[in-house]
Amino acid sequence: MSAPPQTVPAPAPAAAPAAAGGDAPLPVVDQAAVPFFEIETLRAREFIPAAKEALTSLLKEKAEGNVIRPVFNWAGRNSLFPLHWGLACCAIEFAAAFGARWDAERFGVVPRSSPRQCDLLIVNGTVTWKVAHKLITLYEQMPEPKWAIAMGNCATGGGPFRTAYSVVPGVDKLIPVDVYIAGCPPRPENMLDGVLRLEQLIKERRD
Amino acid sequence: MAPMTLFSVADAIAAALLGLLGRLLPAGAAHAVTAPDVVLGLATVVFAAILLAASMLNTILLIWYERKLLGRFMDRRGAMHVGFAGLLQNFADGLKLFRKDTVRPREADSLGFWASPTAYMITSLLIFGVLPISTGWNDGSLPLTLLLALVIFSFAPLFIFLGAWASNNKYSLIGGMRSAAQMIAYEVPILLAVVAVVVLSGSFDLTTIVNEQRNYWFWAPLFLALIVFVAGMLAEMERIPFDLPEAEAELVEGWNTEYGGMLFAFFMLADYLRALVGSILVVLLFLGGWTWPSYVPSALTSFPLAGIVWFMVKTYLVFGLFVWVRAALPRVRTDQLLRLGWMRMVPLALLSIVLAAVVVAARCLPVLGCIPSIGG
Amino acid sequence: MWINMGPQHPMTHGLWNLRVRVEGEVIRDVEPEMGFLHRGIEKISENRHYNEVITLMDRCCYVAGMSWEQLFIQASEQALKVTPPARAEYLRVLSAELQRIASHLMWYAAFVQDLGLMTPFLYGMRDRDLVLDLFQSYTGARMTYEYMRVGGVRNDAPHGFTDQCRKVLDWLLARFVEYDQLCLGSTIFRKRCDDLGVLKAPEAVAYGVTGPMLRSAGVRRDLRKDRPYSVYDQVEFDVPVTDTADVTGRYLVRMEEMRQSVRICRQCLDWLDRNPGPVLADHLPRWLGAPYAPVGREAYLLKRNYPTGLGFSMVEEPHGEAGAYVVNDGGEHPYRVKFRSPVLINIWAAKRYLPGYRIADIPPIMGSVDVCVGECDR
Amino acid sequence: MRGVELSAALAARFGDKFLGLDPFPGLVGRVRFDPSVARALFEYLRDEQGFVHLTMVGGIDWVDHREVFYTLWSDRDRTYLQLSADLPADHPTIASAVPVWPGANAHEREAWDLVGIRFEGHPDLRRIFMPEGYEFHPLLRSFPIHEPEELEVKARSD
Repeated sequence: MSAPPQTVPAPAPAAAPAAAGGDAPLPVVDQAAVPFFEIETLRAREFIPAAKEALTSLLKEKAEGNVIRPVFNWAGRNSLFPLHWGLACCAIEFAAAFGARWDAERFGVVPRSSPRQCDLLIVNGTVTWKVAHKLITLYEQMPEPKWAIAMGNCATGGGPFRTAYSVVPGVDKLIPVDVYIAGCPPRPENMLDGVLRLEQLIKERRD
Repeated sequence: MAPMTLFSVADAIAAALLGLLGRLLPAGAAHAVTAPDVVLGLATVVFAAILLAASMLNTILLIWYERKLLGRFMDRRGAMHVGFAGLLQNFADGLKLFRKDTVRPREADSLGFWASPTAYMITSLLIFGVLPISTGWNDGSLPLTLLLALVIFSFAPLFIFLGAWASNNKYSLIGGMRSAAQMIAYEVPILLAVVAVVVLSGSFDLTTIVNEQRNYWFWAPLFLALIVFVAGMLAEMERIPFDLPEAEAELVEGWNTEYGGMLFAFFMLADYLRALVGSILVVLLFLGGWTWPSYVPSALTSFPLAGIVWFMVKTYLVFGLFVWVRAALPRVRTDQLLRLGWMRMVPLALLSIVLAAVVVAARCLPVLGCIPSIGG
Repeated sequence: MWINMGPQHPMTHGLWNLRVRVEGEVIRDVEPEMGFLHRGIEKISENRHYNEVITLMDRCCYVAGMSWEQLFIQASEQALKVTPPARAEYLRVLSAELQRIASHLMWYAAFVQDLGLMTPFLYGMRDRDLVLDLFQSYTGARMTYEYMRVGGVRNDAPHGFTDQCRKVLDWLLARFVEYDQLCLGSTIFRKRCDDLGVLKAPEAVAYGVTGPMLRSAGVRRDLRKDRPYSVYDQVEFDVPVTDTADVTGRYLVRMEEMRQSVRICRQCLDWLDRNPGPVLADHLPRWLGAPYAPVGREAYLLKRNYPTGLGFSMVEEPHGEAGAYVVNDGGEHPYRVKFRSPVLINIWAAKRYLPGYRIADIPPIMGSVDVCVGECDR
Repeated sequence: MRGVELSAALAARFGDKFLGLDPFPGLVGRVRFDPSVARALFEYLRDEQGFVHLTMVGGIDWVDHREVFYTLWSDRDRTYLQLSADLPADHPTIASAVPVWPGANAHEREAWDLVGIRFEGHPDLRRIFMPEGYEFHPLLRSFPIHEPEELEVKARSD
């Protein structure tokens, strides 16, 4: 196409037999060559995709990077709901972190019992092979975006039970883990520190 | 001068907006734009938007209020670090849930699964259209607002049960069945308690009911009805002594076990919307709405929007009572709950109707007229 | 309809699965499924030194670590023929009783949460933290202490510990009153818990149920009285018993046990104030404290003079009667260690005490059992 | 004292199937018996000697044979008694104690799971701790214990 079309171009002669067959091809418009302000010259069927593209490109470049992403990132990192699941010793300290002295709810960390409503799987204890597939199921039941914390030595690498025949030596063999917390068991403030480090990780995320 | 209602405010805003638009357009188009029908249509939209914004904002504030209050009851501090004193915590929760993936279990029924939270949310919001918050909130052109509010309020078990059934989860199903049984059982005492109020005030219109309370609030003569109504509302709102449908200990999350993301946020918000409606109804029916006792110095009552402020203070105090109950009481069992509803609450409500009738009769007899009559 | 309650369920307080067959909301049959936390502690113990097993004991029952340390240490001392000094025994009893208070507070928190009571859960956790602070002051850890040793305890209590301990005990006694007001004072609590989960004495004995569950059924059995180990015969306390055999009875028994534990602790503190002394036995087999087994000729010599024997110990643990059976064949590791877990048996009797009640009753009933899956699955 | 009486009573009742009563500090003693009389011995001890409570059941793998031991508690005498029987390693079978003490159910499932002792007459002898379909009895001496890295190295070299 040599020049920008000022009017609707007539169908090319070669296309006439096809038009008689009721299957007229749309006139081809090189949209890259059309200036934005000449949009009313296009037909209505082409207006919608053009406008959509213009809007999305505007949003993508300006709003998404500067507004939408930071806002949702802020929301996501400030309201991490862990799954209410106690595995072993660390579960007691996990519970203590929600007690009166440490009060994890200060940071918006509220345990939920249903994996569908959780963002965070805190593996607080020894994982055995018998419970491994249930752990994976729970992790998969959580909707995206989701994170996992391996709390304590057992979840990190088997801990004192790593030589046992029934223990998974490290939960990262089963699910992707974002933050590891050392300790046997970690103290509640240690666990909260892990959660805050995860928040930092989410903040620095670029995707 | 006609009382300024919320709708007249919306009308004025719509007219102003359209007038502005009309000035930009050619004359013929401006005439079309400022036609009364168009103004009325835009006014309705503006009205709905104001209501939506106000109710949602209040609900989110209510959740924050509950979290802080519960924290204090429990010797801790509640949300603190997101925003000033955790005020932005609920916004963060909401935005996060908005962004989250919404998973529908494979075996779940698609239509029911999506429709029920939406319908639950919509019906809960709809009630705010008929609740007067202050004098002249609506102008009395709708005479049966109380009835309408209660009817919309009682739609909920239908949608809860629909969602629970559609989830295809055993916990959800049991929770949904409990919810339906509980709400139906407590509809009756609530309505009977409301009948007592209606007998005393002689009207189904909430504005009239509040205006009838200018001289004395209804909680004094109708104390029994107040107890029945509050207990019934606790059951309808599914708050803690009666929160069996979402009993965390036995049914994981109750009927919203399978819901996550935005649909769960809808359920959660609608729950608190209903809690707000419940508190507002208690204030309207028994605590004198936007009126204040006569001994309150006029400095406290004469500032602009005093009615709304007083109303919200009362509402939040009533909701604080609900939170207190939540912090202090354990959960009852299904059969105990139903027995309480049918065997205790219904007779009490009936008794309160009789009491209301006695009060009305006493008002008619000048000899026994110890209670000041209404309207001189 | 079969319902799986677990392994991820708020009711379980750990990793186990309760399969329930219900008709409507009424329970017809239950089937506990265990083993999700089976960590092979008995097998690991066979490959460790006696003092290294203590590490596992803390993790075995993570809410009552001290009691399980005491259990294993007593069995090992019997197998190895070692006698600890008296001060160590008093410190052990003090630790075990403080542990009983901490464990019962943990139980209280979990139990009331099952009933929907939110506030007492936090109160229980808050007061438990005070007891854990005491532990921290002389063992250095909140939950996993590794405090007891074969032949005594690791270290003495620090200066000023007894006064601080008395203060905490006074505070706790005042709090117990509040707990009772929050629970027994509530009509809903009584309505929900009375005549719930009834397990009468003959069935309880037949099923081997022990601890507060058995005492709530009217059987006055407490190993601390019946078969006094350590220095329990030198302290005064009562064994609380009720005959209702229901959830309220278990609640009452546990609350009273906490008060009795405070009484025992005070007597131990008085004794500790009066009697300073060593806390570790002088004549220990040489390698007991060694991180690695001696090698070569020394090992052979030690082995020759080393006693063989069997050790058997039963301890009244917060959950019930825990037992340990240690076989010492003269090696540096125990040949076989077998533990008896009270919780496993108490859960197993659910087939008797759950059917007939409703789904809503499962959390309070199982809460009143006081489940600790760590010791149950080992 | 009690041990002497019990020893005499058991010898009179079970003859040469009763193999002796060893002293055990803190307990009545340790009764060794032939596994063929297990059921009769349990009933006798419960009904006539007052050992109403079964405390624990466990097994020991002595490589050449396996031992099964029971601990009983008597409410009457406030004391424990231990029973012990040797079973052949290739066919470790003994009568179940569940009909006598219902509480033995979980104990015996545990002993079957971990040590591989088969209890005849047990209503539901399945694994309790290890998952269904697990092939080994982990507390046998022939079951090795590894560092996880060793296993990985081994798997890689295989």
